[in-house]
Amino acid sequence: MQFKILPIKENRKLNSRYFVLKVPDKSISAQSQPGQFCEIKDLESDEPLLPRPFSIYKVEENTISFLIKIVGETTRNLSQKKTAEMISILGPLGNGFKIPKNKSVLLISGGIGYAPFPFLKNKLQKNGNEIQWLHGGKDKYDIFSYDITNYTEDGSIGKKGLVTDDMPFILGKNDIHTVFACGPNQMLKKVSEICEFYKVELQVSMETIMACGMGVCCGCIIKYAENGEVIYKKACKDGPVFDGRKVVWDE
Amino acid sequence: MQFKILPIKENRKLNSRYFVLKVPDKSISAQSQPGQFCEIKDLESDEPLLPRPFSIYKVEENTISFLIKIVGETTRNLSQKKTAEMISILGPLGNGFKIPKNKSVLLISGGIGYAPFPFLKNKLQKNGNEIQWLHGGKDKYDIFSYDITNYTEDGSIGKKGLVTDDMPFILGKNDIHTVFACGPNQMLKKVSEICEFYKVELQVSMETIMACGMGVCCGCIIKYAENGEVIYKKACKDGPVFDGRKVVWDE
Amino acid sequence: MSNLEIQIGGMKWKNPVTVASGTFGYEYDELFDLSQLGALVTKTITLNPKKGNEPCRLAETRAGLLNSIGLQNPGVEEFITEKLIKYDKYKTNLVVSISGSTIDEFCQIADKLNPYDNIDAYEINISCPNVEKEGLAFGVEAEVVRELIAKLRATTDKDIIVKLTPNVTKIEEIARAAAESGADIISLINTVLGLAVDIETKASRIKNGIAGYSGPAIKPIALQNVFRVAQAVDIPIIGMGGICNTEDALEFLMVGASAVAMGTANFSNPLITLDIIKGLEMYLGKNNTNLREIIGSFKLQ
Amino acid sequence: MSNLEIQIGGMKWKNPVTVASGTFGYEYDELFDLSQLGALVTKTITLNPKKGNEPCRLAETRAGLLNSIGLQNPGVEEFITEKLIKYDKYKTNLVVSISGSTIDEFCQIADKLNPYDNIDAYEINISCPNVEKEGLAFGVEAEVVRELIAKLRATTDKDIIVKLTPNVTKIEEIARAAAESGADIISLINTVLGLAVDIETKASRIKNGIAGYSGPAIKPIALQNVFRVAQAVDIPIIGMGGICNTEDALEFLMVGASAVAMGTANFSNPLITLDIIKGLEMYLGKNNTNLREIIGSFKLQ
Ligand SMILES: Cc1cc2nc3c(=O)[nH]c(=O)nc-3n(C[C@H](O)[C@H](O)[C@H](O)COP(=O)(O)OP(=O)(O)OC[C@H]3O[C@@H](n4cnc5c(N)ncnc54)[C@H](O)[C@@H]3O)c2cc1C
Ligand SMILES: Cc1cc2nc3c(=O)[nH]c(=O)nc-3n(C[C@H](O)[C@H](O)[C@H](O)COP(=O)(O)OP(=O)(O)OC[C@H]3O[C@@H](n4cnc5c(N)ncnc54)[C@H](O)[C@@H]3O)c2cc1C
Ligand SMILES: Cc1cc2nc3c(=O)[nH]c(=O)nc-3n(C[C@H](O)[C@H](O)[C@H](O)COP(=O)(O)O)c2cc1C
Ligand SMILES: Cc1cc2nc3c(=O)[nH]c(=O)nc-3n(C[C@H](O)[C@H](O)[C@H](O)COP(=O)(O)O)c2cc1C
Ligand code: FES
Ligand code: FES
Repeated sequence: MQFKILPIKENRKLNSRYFVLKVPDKSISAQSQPGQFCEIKDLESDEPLLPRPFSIYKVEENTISFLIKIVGETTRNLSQKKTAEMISILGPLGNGFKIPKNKSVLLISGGIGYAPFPFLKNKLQKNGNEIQWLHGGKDKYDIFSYDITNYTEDGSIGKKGLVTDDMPFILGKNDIHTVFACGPNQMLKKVSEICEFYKVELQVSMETIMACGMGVCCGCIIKYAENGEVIYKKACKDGPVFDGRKVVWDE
Repeated sequence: MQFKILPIKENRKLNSRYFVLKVPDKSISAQSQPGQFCEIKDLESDEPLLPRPFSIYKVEENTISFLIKIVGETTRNLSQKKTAEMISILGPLGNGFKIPKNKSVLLISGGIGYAPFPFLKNKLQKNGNEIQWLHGGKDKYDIFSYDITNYTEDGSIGKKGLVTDDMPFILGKNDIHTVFACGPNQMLKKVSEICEFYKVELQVSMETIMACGMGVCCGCIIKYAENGEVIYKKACKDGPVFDGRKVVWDE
Repeated sequence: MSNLEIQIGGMKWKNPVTVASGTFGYEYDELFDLSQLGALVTKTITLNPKKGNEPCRLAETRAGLLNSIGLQNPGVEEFITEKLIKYDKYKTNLVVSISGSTIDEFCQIADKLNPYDNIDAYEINISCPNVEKEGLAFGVEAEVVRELIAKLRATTDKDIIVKLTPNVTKIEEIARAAAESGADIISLINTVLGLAVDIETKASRIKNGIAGYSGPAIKPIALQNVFRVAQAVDIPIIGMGGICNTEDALEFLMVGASAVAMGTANFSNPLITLDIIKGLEMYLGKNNTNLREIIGSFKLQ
Repeated sequence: MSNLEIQIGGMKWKNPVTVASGTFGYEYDELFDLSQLGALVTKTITLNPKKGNEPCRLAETRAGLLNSIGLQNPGVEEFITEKLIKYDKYKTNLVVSISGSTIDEFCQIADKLNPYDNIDAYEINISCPNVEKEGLAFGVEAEVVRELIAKLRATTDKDIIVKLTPNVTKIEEIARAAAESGADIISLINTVLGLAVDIETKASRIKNGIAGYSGPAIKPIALQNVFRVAQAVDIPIIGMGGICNTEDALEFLMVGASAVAMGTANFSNPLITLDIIKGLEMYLGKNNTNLREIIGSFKLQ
């Protein structure tokens, strides 16, 4: 884990909703695993006070990048950052995905849940896994790649429907060892029900509001069922990747 | 008095310290007198909370403008405003200068104290007054015009010294009816002592921290001596122009 | 158009939006028709004229404002002869804020104001942190509040609004004392005690020392206090403290305020009260609801 | 280089900079050598393990943070076996923050920790707003504080730091009770009670309801309280509440704190403590002064 103040190397707008922030880095990347994240703070504005967690999207030679959705103040500010403006980065944080070897795996992403998967896919491939990837969104603006199976609610691209629609079929037909999922809680809950039914391992990446990002403040709790008891896990340290079948999905 | 949300028409940088902000306006200008001011707020940032008072610098056809010195957060933000960005303006506020007729008058300005005087000079001329104007600053960056007598502390432009250095001489030699002064408190205090000695009328424009700008909150008090008693005057409503010989100059 | 009308104490307000004492006056008349507000609240008036505190009286801090005006006002006599008449033309409720340093002073002021029918209510400012001995307001003790409000109640039929300070351990006790002794309405919060240091001069940025803290920074504190008071008493509440926009106002209504007041926000935007009236109207329309459903709709857990 | 060393209670600190309980742990070790701090303060430990409150536990507001962690901690036994040893390697003072819901609980914890020599002081957290009955901390009553500290004093020679809540009418009384009953040091402020409403769900943004408010928004409140306590007692003070930079730290030292602690600011910048140590050094050098001249140099008027 490192804390660095780095200049923006590239800020690429994908559409009105998403952008990719790239910063020069070797050392954080070198330590990073898919599913880990960094806490990023815009150094030009005092507010918000807290840095914000973003999954590591891509690790390339000499750079690390983040795929970001504009939802509030920090993400709006970051979307307007220009090359050479400074941000702070704390990371890598969290546990990251466990990578199986030579298995069939299924990736399910919804919206910005796409972010940690390119890095994950890379590692999965290196470990000889066979990968299917379903991605879903509201509309075409939520679609990032044509090389995967896309679903949109409005049918503007890919199949019309939810990313979970075909999951039972796929899990029923194929010998999937692990499902990896990232996206809105509702989607994750649905995915976990399906995986529970088909008794397939599930690794989900969870989102919560965080402060320290390193397991100190106990602010980022996820409810988790273990041995018939609900316990609290720290999303930033015990997670953000959890066994999706044990996460307690409140309404 | 009006409250308006207006786009920047022009933001002209004079040097690293000063800029002129111009907005389209007819109605505030139409009501304005020299020495009056407006409260301006940058609408793009929540902070500072309070708008800031700025003297009316120039009233031209269809525009009103402000000469601003960068000293803190608001002035820094305003200095970076681009054409068409919005600010709010409340004004005109305050009493303004009393304009004599067909007299000899002396203008003394220090640094940003220059701001209210171009508008004042205009009105003074229209009323047949004969005007001498001494302006002082730390260095050449505090100098705005070569048509007046300039003093700089470092001698980089004009006479080396303080703007008050030659005042006794001028007041002793000439039949000055009124002195108008605007600048740092130390300068105003000195000016008031000289005017007191020569028994010349003195109108000073005072600066204080303000909130409402319209006489409501009682936040902007100036200490004033009247009938042997120290009373409190509201800089925003009773001022900002006061009889400089009655202002109580705390250290 | 949604109906924003509320009944609060003995008054009918055309909307639940008013102003915080000391931050608003008829001077705003030049900018808009003050009759549009649910009520007008005057700056606090005392028995005798008050010169107020030495300047500097204001200091801005992050998301907040410190002030120590020291209740500068012309005293009740001049208020009656010079100011009261200026409020006559507004077709809305008039609340006169009053303060004293003894119970008797409060009663004397009320006695002088009672004959004026255009006054609908008194706001009893027992919370200004700047003038009472030890810097603490005398509104920090429930028993004193009880005695004060009972005495005032006996002098007047006008609505009595008791304005509470947040600078106490158990605000519920003060609120209950006010309600039980005859207050019609509670308003809160007054400013929070605060201090800012000028590290150059090693002195307070406010000449008088400790000051009153207001603005967005105190909003969570205000909401917390309004909620607790709403749980403790049955009389209506006017909520304030850092309200800057319609969403803020809704938070206060939800935790139990029947009306809201803007203070510091008037300085940032002198039309903020109108903006919030419009905002509330739009919110109610859009959500197809009414004020009664909103007020107190917050559930703690 | 300026000498930042201070004597505080029975401890020597290499500089007057520490961390606020609950916001910092040995996890920061990965980022810098924690031995550089004047002292380390642990998260609050209770007798038995505490699961803490239901999420959501955090909500950011303008210039502030609301939290309701609910003192989640493994309990004193596990703290001793698992955590205490991790602090061994740091060449600085170790302060263990402890809390209980009865006086006896506090004493039991101290009894268990007393044998460990690497603990230099206890910080007695009587101010956490989240766990005590009625939402009020039991540190709001001077008599209870007096009894608690007297009992604890009898059990230990380690320094006793009493951490005060600002959510009281007269903080001086609590501070005096602590000092008179044997506290060596006072620390303040703990969080201010606050609430934020999610207007969509009409529920608290923090699941547990009323929460603790920290960050820059509370700085004027903290300064005001530190100043008042510094006037009331002679024992040293550790000041905290919204400190974000060297200037903020200087404000606290000037109003009478002998040392400062950063809480929420650690989240914005995990190296903030080092930045402030460097900043203080530079300030003292530049102004050719020393800590003794700065501490308490503020004049109220
Ligand atoms: C481990 C982790 C990895 C993440 N990875 C990415 C990523 O790769 N790309 C990306 O765009 N976003 C990611 N997020 C979500 C991202 O952190 C939030 O979108 C961001 O914090 C919003 O900040 P803001 O200031 O723009 O919005 P705010 O104004 O703070 O919030 C806007 C809305 O988002 C909600 N929100 C705020 N913070 C979070 C949070 N941490 N988790 C969930 N909801 C939140 C708020 O409640 C509010 O409704 C991740 C979150 C976590 C915990
Ligand atoms: C009637 C009046 C007319 C003015 N006319 C002009 C003008 O034409 N051009 C111009 O550049 N400035 C003018 N000023 C001063 C201007 O208002 C301040 O420079 C401005 O408020 C600083 O805001 P800021 O946020 O940039 O700085 P801040 O960060 O608020 O303050 C920076 C420094 O300036 C001091 N300061 C803040 N506000 C004031 C104030 N109102 N008066 C004096 N000192 C203050 C602060 O104490 C601090 O030391 C005028 C002030 C008044 C009262
Ligand atoms: C400049 C100023 C003057 C004030 N004067 C008074 C007053 O005279 N009487 C009073 O009861 N409250 C007074 N207050 C407190 C406000 O009425 C209000 O309770 C407080 O500011 C919190 O609201 P806000 O955050 O919206 O400003 C004053 C506040 C400010 C900022
Ligand atoms: C997330 C969080 C957890 C905290 N936990 C504790 C705690 O366990 N014990 C305690 O005494 N104070 C706790 N506090 C209070 C801080 O120690 C500190 O008193 C307060 O936050 C004010 O300082 P700040 O504004 O610098 O954060 C906590 C504060 C925060 C923000
Ligand atoms: S964010 Fe602090 S423990 Fe997870
Ligand atoms: S600024 Fe409010 S009275 Fe002058």
